[in-house]
Amino acid sequence: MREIYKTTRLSVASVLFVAVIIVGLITTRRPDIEYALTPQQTIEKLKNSNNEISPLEVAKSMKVGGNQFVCIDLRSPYDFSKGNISGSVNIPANRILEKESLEFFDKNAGKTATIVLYDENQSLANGPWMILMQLGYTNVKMMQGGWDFYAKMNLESPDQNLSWQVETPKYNYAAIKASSSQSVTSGTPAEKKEVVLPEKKVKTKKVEGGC
Amino acid sequence: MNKTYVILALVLVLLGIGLIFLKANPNNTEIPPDKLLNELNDNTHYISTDDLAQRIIEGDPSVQLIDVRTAKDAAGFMLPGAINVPMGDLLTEESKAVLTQDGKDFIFYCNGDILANQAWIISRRAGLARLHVLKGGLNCWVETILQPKPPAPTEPQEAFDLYQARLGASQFFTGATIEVKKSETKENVDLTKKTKTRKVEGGC
Amino acid sequence: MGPLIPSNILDPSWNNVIALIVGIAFGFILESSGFSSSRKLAGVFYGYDFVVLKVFFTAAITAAVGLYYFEYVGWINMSLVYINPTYVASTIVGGMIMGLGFIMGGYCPGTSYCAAAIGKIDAIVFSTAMLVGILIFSEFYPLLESFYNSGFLGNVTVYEVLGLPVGWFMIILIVVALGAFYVTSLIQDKIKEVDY
Amino acid sequence: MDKSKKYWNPYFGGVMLGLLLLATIYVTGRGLGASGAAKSTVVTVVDAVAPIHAENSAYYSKFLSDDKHPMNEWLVFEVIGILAGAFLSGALSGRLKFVVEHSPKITTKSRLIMAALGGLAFGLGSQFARGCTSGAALSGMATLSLAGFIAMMSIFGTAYAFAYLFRKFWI
Repeated sequence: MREIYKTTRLSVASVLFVAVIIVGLITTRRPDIEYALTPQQTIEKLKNSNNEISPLEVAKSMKVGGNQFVCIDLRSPYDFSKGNISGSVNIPANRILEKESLEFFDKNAGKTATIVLYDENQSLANGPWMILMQLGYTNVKMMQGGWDFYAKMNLESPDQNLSWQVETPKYNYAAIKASSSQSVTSGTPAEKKEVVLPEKKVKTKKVEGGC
Repeated sequence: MNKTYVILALVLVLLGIGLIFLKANPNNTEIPPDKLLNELNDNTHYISTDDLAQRIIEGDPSVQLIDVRTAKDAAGFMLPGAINVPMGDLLTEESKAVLTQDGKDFIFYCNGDILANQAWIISRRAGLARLHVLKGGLNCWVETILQPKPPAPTEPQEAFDLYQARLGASQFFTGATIEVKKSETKENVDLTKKTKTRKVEGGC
Repeated sequence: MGPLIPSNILDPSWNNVIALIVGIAFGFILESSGFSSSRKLAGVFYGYDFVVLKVFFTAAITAAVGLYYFEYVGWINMSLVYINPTYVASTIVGGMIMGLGFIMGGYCPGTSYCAAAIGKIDAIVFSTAMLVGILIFSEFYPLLESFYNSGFLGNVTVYEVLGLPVGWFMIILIVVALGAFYVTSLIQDKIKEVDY
Repeated sequence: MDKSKKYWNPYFGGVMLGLLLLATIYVTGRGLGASGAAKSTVVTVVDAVAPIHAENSAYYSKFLSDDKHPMNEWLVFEVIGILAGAFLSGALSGRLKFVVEHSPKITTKSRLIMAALGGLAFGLGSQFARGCTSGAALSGMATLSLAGFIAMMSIFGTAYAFAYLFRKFWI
């Protein structure tokens, strides 16, 4: 008993299969902008490279008039018009992914000049910077302190306690805690609480398969 | 040879070649950059120190604090109930298990809010939800909650209410309540009511 | 999107219903392709009938190509798809024992169920003996356990191990399969037909 | 004999099987299988006959849990489906018949012995390889898993190696 050698049904099945794939390809919309760095690479970059520029450095460079930095002002055009780092370009934070903006970044990407992002404060510049960094722009950094700090900065007396470094602990947290709770715990150092890790629970479970 | 077989073989080869040109393994659970940027610009992912203190005092079970500082820093001091997930460990299976617990709001914090923000962005990009950042971080926590400054006498009533609430919270977190039992317990009861309508967001 | 059940789009309670439907289709396709005849199956080893190779390769490639297109299109999340774990040693030995069983019995488990369903007595014997084989394995499991778990490489795919992009690996697979189809069709023409 | 219809074009069968596999993976996230149902049956029988033994055994206990009957298993339902589907196909094509299919050179008895030995080997081998031809090899190849390819090559390589020895049983 042999097989049927006719291929009609085979052709129909194949055409349907290909049609499904083509429909899929047509209906799917790839994102216009894609990440260049994987999350893991992003973390590596965060850990291993210096991603911040001190406002002092920027100010000094501006004073000399060098072209070491290309400053990007992420604030609104209104704020920008009221005052900015001289020579900076205004690209509001919500527009950095627009075509013209990306073209601008592309144009400056390979150059030696560092693109410096600043906003009102550093936290606001951090988001756009993270996005651009993950899109693969390597020479982009953010300015510590932001415009708030820069505007008030006095170049003649640069000793300002480096207060733009928001990530430095300003207080000894453990000591504060210990001193306030002294009356109760009579001098024991920082309270050490055992942190219990929650049970592992992955929402979408992998199926157990095979036979 | 049957002509149909030849055609079908070619189709199969074409499909295979197509797979070469398609970018391999696009991760379709990721949040695209433009959406991420919108969420960032909304600034809705921040939670203020006052709100956080309030939620902890009320014993909100959905609060899950994530300390993104280094393990060394975290060993010295952590907010109550926090879990230390240093930046470098953010993508490990273990951290993922922490960050995908049901019914929790995950609040990243660090000394300021830059690191926590970065942790937020990486986790959010991976598609995780209900993530927040403690605005101002621990520095702000100390300034507003542990060591609140009294408002100037010219400030409006709300500022004083807020100060009272912060004083209460301070006592809650530093554990000094026992010393000043009577007056302070009353204060504690009061603060829940007053802070509900809080408007002033003093501090950092 | 997919896979529907692991990503909780479809309730897991549908599992058994789906299993039944899938099984019916599976059985129907296998039987209709001639997998219920042991002599037809064994033909692949003697060159008089290559149905096993043709069906097997076509199915694997169709599914694999479809799967990776589905992934690209975003219909399926491959990280949720079960990729069987690789235990090199025990898989090779198990495969060898199964190969021997294949050439002796002429069936594999799935096809033996098909054949049994249409009344092949040898298939009924085969599938019953299979239970005994599993029983033997289970009883001797304490002795075999360390071997059973040796050579674990994780749930890996071939192209990851070879370090090739999926597309290139797929092309190689397709070309190999098409070559095999062509060669076997030549062989089959030369070899005397076996009547069964 | 000629009343029975012919088998499908094998490539058509292959494409259909491939599409079924694709659909199965799309819905359930896993491939097809067959030998797992036999394993569940063995576990159930052993559990019924010697429950204490089953609980103490390192292998059975893996598949026994309090809240789920060992037969309440995806693959068991799938195999029930296979039986039904094959019966349906056989009935539609007029292939339903109690026979022992064997080469004219051997007796029914030796065919049955070989079938039994083959089944035994398959039962044993499928446990080592964590799946049979459909579960490990076919579904494994569809997801391009290394285990699938190793299993496939190992099964067919061995079968080819021993084919000459067993030729009189088939040709």
